[in-house]
Amino acid sequence: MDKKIEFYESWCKGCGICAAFCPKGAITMDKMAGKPVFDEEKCIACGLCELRCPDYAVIIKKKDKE
Amino acid sequence: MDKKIEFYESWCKGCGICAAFCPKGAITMDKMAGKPVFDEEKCIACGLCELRCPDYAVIIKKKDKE
Amino acid sequence: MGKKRYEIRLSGSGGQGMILGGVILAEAAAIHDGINATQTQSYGPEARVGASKSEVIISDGEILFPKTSDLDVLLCLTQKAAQEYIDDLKEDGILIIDSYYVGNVPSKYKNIYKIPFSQIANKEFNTTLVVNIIALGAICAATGCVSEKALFEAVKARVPKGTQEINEKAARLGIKLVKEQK
Amino acid sequence: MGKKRYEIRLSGSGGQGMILGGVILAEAAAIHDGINATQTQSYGPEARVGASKSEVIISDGEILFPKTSDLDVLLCLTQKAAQEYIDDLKEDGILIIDSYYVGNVPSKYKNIYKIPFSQIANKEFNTTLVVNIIALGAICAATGCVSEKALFEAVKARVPKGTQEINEKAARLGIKLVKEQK
Amino acid sequence: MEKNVVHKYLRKNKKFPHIWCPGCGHGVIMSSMLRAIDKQGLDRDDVAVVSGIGCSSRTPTYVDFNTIHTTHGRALAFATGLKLAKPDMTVIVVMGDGDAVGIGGNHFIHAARRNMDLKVIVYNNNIYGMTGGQASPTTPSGKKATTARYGNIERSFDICELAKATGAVYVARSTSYHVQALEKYIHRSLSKKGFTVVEAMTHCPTTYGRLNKIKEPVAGMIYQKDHFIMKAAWDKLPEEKREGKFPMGEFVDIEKTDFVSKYLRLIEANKE
Amino acid sequence: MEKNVVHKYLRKNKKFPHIWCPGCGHGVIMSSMLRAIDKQGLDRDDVAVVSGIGCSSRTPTYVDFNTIHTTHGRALAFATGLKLAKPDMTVIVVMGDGDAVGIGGNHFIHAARRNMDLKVIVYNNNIYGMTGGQASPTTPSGKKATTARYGNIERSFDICELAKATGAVYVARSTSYHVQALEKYIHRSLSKKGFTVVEAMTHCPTTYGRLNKIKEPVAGMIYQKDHFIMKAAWDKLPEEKREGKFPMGEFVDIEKTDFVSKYLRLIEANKE
Amino acid sequence: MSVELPKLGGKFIQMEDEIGSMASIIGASIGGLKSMTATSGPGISLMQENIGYAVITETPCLIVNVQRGGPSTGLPTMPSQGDILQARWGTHGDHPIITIYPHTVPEIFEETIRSVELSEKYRIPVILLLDEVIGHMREKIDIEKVDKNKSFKRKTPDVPNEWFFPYERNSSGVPAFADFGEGYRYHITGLVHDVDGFPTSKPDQIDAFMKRMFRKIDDNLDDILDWEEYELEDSEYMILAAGCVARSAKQAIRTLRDEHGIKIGLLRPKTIWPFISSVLIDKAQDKKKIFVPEMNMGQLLLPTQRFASSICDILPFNKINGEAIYPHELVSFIRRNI
Amino acid sequence: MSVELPKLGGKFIQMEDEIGSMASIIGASIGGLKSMTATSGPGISLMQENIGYAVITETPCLIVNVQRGGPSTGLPTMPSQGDILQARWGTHGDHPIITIYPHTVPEIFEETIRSVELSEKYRIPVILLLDEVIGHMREKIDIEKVDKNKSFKRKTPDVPNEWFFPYERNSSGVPAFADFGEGYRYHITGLVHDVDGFPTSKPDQIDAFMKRMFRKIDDNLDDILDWEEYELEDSEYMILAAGCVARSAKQAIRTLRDEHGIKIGLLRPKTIWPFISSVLIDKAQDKKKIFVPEMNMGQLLLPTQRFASSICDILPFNKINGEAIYPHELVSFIRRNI
Ligand SMILES: Cc1ncc(C[n+]2csc(CCOP(=O)(O)OP(=O)(O)O)c2C)c(N)n1
Ligand SMILES: Cc1ncc(C[n+]2csc(CCOP(=O)(O)OP(=O)(O)O)c2C)c(N)n1
Ligand code: SF4
Ligand code: SF4
Ligand code: SF4
Ligand code: SF4
Ligand code: SF4
Ligand code: SF4
Ligand SMILES: [Mg+2]
Ligand SMILES: [Mg+2]
Repeated sequence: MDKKIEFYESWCKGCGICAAFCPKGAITMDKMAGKPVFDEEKCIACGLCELRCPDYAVIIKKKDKE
Repeated sequence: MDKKIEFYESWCKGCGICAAFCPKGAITMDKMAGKPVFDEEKCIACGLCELRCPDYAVIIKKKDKE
Repeated sequence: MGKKRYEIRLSGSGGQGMILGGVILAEAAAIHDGINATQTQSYGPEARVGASKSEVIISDGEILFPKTSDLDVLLCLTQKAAQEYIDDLKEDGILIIDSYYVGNVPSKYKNIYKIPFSQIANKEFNTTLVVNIIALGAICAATGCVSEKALFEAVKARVPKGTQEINEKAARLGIKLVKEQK
Repeated sequence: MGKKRYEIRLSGSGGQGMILGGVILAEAAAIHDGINATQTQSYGPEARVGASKSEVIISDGEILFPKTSDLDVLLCLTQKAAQEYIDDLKEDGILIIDSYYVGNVPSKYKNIYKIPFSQIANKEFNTTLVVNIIALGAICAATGCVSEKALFEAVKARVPKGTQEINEKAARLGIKLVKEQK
Repeated sequence: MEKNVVHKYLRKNKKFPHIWCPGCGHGVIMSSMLRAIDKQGLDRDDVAVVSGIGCSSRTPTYVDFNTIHTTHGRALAFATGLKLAKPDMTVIVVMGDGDAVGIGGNHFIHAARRNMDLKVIVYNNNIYGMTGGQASPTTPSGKKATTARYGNIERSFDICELAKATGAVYVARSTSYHVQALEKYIHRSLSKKGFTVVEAMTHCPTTYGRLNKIKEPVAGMIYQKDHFIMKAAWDKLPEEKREGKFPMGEFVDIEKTDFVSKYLRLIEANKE
Repeated sequence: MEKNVVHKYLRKNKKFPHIWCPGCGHGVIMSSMLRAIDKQGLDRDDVAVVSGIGCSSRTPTYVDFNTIHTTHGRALAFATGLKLAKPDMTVIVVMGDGDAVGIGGNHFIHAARRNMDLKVIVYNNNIYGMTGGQASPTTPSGKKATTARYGNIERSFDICELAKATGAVYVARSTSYHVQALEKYIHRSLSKKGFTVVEAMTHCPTTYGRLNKIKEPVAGMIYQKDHFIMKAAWDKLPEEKREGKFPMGEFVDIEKTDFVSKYLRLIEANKE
Repeated sequence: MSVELPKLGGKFIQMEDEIGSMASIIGASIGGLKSMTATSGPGISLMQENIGYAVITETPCLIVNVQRGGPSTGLPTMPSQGDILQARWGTHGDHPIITIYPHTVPEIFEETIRSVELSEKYRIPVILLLDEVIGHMREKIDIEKVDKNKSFKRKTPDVPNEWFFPYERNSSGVPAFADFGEGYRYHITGLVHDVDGFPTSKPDQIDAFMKRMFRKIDDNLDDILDWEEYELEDSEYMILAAGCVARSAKQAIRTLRDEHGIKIGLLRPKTIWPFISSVLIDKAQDKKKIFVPEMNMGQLLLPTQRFASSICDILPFNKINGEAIYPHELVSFIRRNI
Repeated sequence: MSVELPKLGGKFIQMEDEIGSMASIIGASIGGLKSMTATSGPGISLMQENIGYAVITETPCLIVNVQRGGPSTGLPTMPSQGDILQARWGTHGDHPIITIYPHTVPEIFEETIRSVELSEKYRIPVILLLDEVIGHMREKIDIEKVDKNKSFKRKTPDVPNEWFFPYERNSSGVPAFADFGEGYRYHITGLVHDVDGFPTSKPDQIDAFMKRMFRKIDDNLDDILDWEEYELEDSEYMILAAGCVARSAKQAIRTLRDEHGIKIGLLRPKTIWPFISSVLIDKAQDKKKIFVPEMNMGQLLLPTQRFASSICDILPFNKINGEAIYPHELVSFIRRNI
């Protein structure tokens, strides 16, 4: 699926919620930086990380929809 | 039945409740004076007038109980 | 009227319409006679059981202090009211009492009208509801503090529709009763 | 100490234990060294996200004004804290920074201790929880505002049971690190 | 010796008759309370009667216990402090409907939630009596009040439901007409530990009655007789027949540890 | 153009990230609300967001509507006045649990009773978050708070039950974990007229979490995932298995005329 | 109100308590309506928190307080002037406020209109303080004399949304008020805020905000203050009194002048807060003594002493027994003390 | 408190709001306990109604108010002295009250004890007013210095039940307090009451009650008032300040004396209500100027002007930007103005 993951690092507070609940394990937390790292390959654009991010720092765009 | 009806006129405000709910019709209201008049004969000492008087102006004593 | 300031108190028991009476009297003066008047009354829970009173001050000048202190006229419809308030009446003031309920009054008062208002009301109108209006007629006649015309108009404006005629009659009766005693 | 009034601010991010650090420092002075000290901190929601600070004033005289105005010592564990607070430090004041996080500092300050507190804490103790205690050691050694003995006692009295030994070690390490730079 | 149980508990240094209007149901509720207290056999030194402000709240003035006439709506909060100070005292809280669930609604639901061991008696006349007849939260929809001249457009609270929903351990309703049941429920509540509520429906000839054409005290009581139905019968009543009728009886009677008992245990466990 | 619906409604003149702690559930609730508003297709000039005081009550600052940050516990009373003045405005009231049913409990039950057309969203973190963790009326028994260090000895309120008992026309509960259901319920409430309540359970790592050993945001959400059960399943659950679990879903969904509509009719009928 | 308002399309609601009443009139004002509430005694204490909210958010509204005697439940329906200083200082935190104190029923009518006007004009809650004596009295109002065409609309923004600052610092000190729903989506908060309406903790912004809040009142005293001078022209002595006590004072002055030849007059503040300090200072100059009769233990006395004690002697006359002050009491007190 | 009180057998309860907190401490006090509550900002406004109840029922209790900036929500956790006059006048109806204002942490400790003592002794609520600066500060307390054996029991009745008048007019002006449950079954009400505790509307009884309520405080100013004089002996100038501003003032005085040779001292009321008027009048006599620095727009200034404006010049220094007053600001203000 064609998708785009937008991540606004300066809004992210590194809580780890996106990573914990990604159904595909497409997000891992960079321990040192305290920020998520997205694996575009694994991501299925379900949008759950966007929905649950308390800081609106992730946007998942499905390209096919546009 | 031996009984005694005590009535404290100065506490009575003449509301008519005692008379209205006496099961034996033993109480009538004196219209001019605005106070109840008790008919000892009819009274069965059920005590309801005492229970319902909002001004504690009636006491029914059953003599046999004393 | 010949007086600048006239202090009137109507007193009786709760339910005798003393407050409405005061309002009508004040309106007769202020609206219909075009002079000045104030009306006050006591409030609070105590007002419900004990004596009820209503005070009216009428003046052709400005009314400064709005409470009564030396009554020119006192109306008492019950003994309780008489006991409570009689001391506030000036020695040369006018006392109007319901002679059926009010017994003794201090002998110093000379201008007394004794009228059995409730009994008359019951007899003439078959209701005590108009006692206050008869009393207003009496006050009007006894004092001249408001004109008869103003009183009738004020009564008409305040009493429930349909009772205007009987109330005007009641007022007229009050006037007559006083004139008879004058 | 040679100074009557000594103003110290500990700053870092929320969760780095700046407040506890301030309390320990103040208690070291007031209880264990027997001189005077006050400790204040900022509260409010803002304190939770932004920079967190704690202020201690130590004096062998009476402490009158209890807020800092001219800092004698400033500890900064984050760049954000440094940015926010550095201007409050006197020109001849002592600046202690976490050299891993805090980059540039104004050149006018000459008395600077640069220590990578978090990294050292991680390396030596395998936790960053003791960063504040290492920093207290550093402040103690850099300024002499409290005695080493008082500091150890104050640390022991405040940290959770079972962690007293490791915290004393942390304090000693802080002292050592500064002495090496002196 | 006093002539009857009610006279026994009336204050000797107060002038009677009391201040309530002729035929006001409040007097009936007060005597029911006194008989219940007598039946429970409490030492009057160990009884406090706490009220808010309103006609109903004149009760404490007349009864020979430790009495407090507090501020409007806050009786339960005062009573909470008193109960904490005197865990063994029986603290009865009498309130009007406005007092209890109007301005005082928050204290009501929280005292219930906490299960404070307070014995609440709500004198419910469906109106603000003392201040001349403003609508209260229990004024039925459509009924009149000085602040609802066109008929009340608000839904009204069922105090018993509210008490039940928020945690009371005993909830019952009776009326000034059903005076024997009233006495029984109050007595029952006095014998329970925890937050108890007896809703005593009372007729108010002067304000509610005057505004809603039930002017005579007797008419008020007849209304109660005709419109209040025992819970058992009520439960069987088909929905369409319930209109205009109200259930009475005991609605809740459960056991739960009260706040102060829990607190005393906490003290016991942590005392130094 | 904004990147997504949430960003679309964020205030451009406010600095982000917001003030809430890292991982705080409040941010999730706010975005659910924004998506629901968007779905409902409201003109943002016709939307007001009114709050009390607390962490949750910081919401109005961030969203691009007509917003009011009122006093602690009083949001519903302010909103009531606003709604009377602007009957056509959608007035959303966001409150913390302390705000809504602690200090503000009386306004809550009365707004429900009156059926004021207000859309309530309670951010329930089971504690006073902003002031550092005092117990709230929803802190579960036994759990810790700064004012309940030995474990809370009070019973806690079920906000949905309270809303139901006092007259709300729509009542639902979801969590910051169950974010899709949350959005759905808020949307549903926006499309109803009358007093609606959505209780949004939110995890608070900083105070409730720290005191009750659920320090990590992720742990807070896992707790929600494990402990909240859809109503249908809950209803089938035997009593003994309910311990420690909570129902979520839609609890009330009824039709009743709201206060302002009734009032407008009253004006129509009596206008001179 | 509940009877009349619906007829005029107005709205009346009886809230669950006075806290809610105060909150709801603020909410209604934000929605663009003129709004008011009324209470007596305890209710006014409950309103204090939200009165402060109206002050800091600069939301116009009117609060009527018919004073009763005593603290707490006190003496319901008995007269007193116990809430004069509470009207000024009742809410926490330093703040300005306007309080108006009429002394006759027709004046209540006029001053209610003026109060609403001041409230809207300066975006500040106005307290209309009444005496029970007058609150429970009927008196003649010459409705013809009232200018019915007088109407005052609050100043609303005249710039597009994007350029609107809800708490701008303009020359008048009073920012325009955007009613909700008019397209200006802004934020209102009880926290100290900057010109954009958002909370601030920056000392210079706080200072600017707080100072403006005071300045908008201080700069407009000419418009806000009002008072009556009665027989003051040739007076050697002055009474300072407000509300119904001023009526007793006038009556007393009549007696003192007419029967005792004492040259005495009355200064009666109609606006009591802010206080008419400069008027007092001016009028006090040629007086021998100032008498301050009050139905309390001395409240208007305080600003009178503050501003005039270095000018002349000030004598309080206090009565707190639940009765009005009778003119004859004042007459004899004044005769004894000159 | 919630942690420590159970250990000592004391009771702590978190009420649903500040109205309830205030009510419950009164209830607890009636039950015989020493009781207190604490708040900051809005909470104190909510407590006002029941503070009045404590005054009129003469129930001892302690209210701690840590002031914050601004009216309403204002500036949480930022310092201000905005509630000084509210402490005096916050509740409706004329009334006396005691307010204590310490300036260091150890003094808070001592003054809390004194406040409770005064409250019990005079049967009056006492407000302990604190500055945020000091409320959120740690400072050394020499606990050894505190007299732990000092204990104060309220005066309880020493007559049998039948002869007990809960509000008797005795020579001290303070009637004995019968804790509930001790056999004195009496009535407590927020209505004005006579000696027997029952409501009255008789003018002479009202008058006697109200006057006694004021008299019990006025007659005991020697015991109630407390203040500190700092470097006042030889001073030509005087600062009048309370709370943490007094600490800035002391620091400023050090600088002014040591570096600029200005003879200046400080008068610091510890009891702020009732005001230390006679002390001020006395100390003001030989001063050239009095400076009144405050973190508000002028509140202590008012009584200062009232009592001393005919004696010497009074200069306010006001700061309301959420910051403390720095000593150097005072130094330069004073140097500019002498
Ligand atoms: C804070 C406050 N608000 C309002 C009042 C005025 N007030 C006195 S009694 C009352 C209502 C009484 O109604 P309710 O509690 O139902 O008692 P009732 O008189 O009907 O028995 C009100 C509003 C008050 N005393 N205090
Ligand atoms: C009248 C009043 N009392 C107390 C406070 C202090 N206060 C601010 S927020 C808050 C509690 C907030 O808890 P909650 O409503 O649950 O919101 P949360 O912060 O948890 O989201 C309190 C007690 C206040 N601002 N006003
Ligand atoms: S959920 Fe949001 S804030 Fe949290 S780590 Fe992921 S992107 Fe960052
Ligand atoms: S969109 Fe879904 S799959 Fe992709 S990263 Fe987010 S949660 Fe994982
Ligand atoms: S019920 Fe009592 S008060 Fe009423 S008429 Fe009978 S005796 Fe009198
Ligand atoms: S006791 Fe019974 S029967 Fe006798 S008068 Fe009373 S009510 Fe009637
Ligand atoms: S007003 Fe009603 S409730 Fe009050 S005393 Fe009169 S009848 Fe009873
Ligand atoms: S304290 Fe709790 S509720 Fe408040 S912002 Fe932090 S995590 Fe969220
Ligand atoms: Mg009622
Ligand atoms: Mg919360």
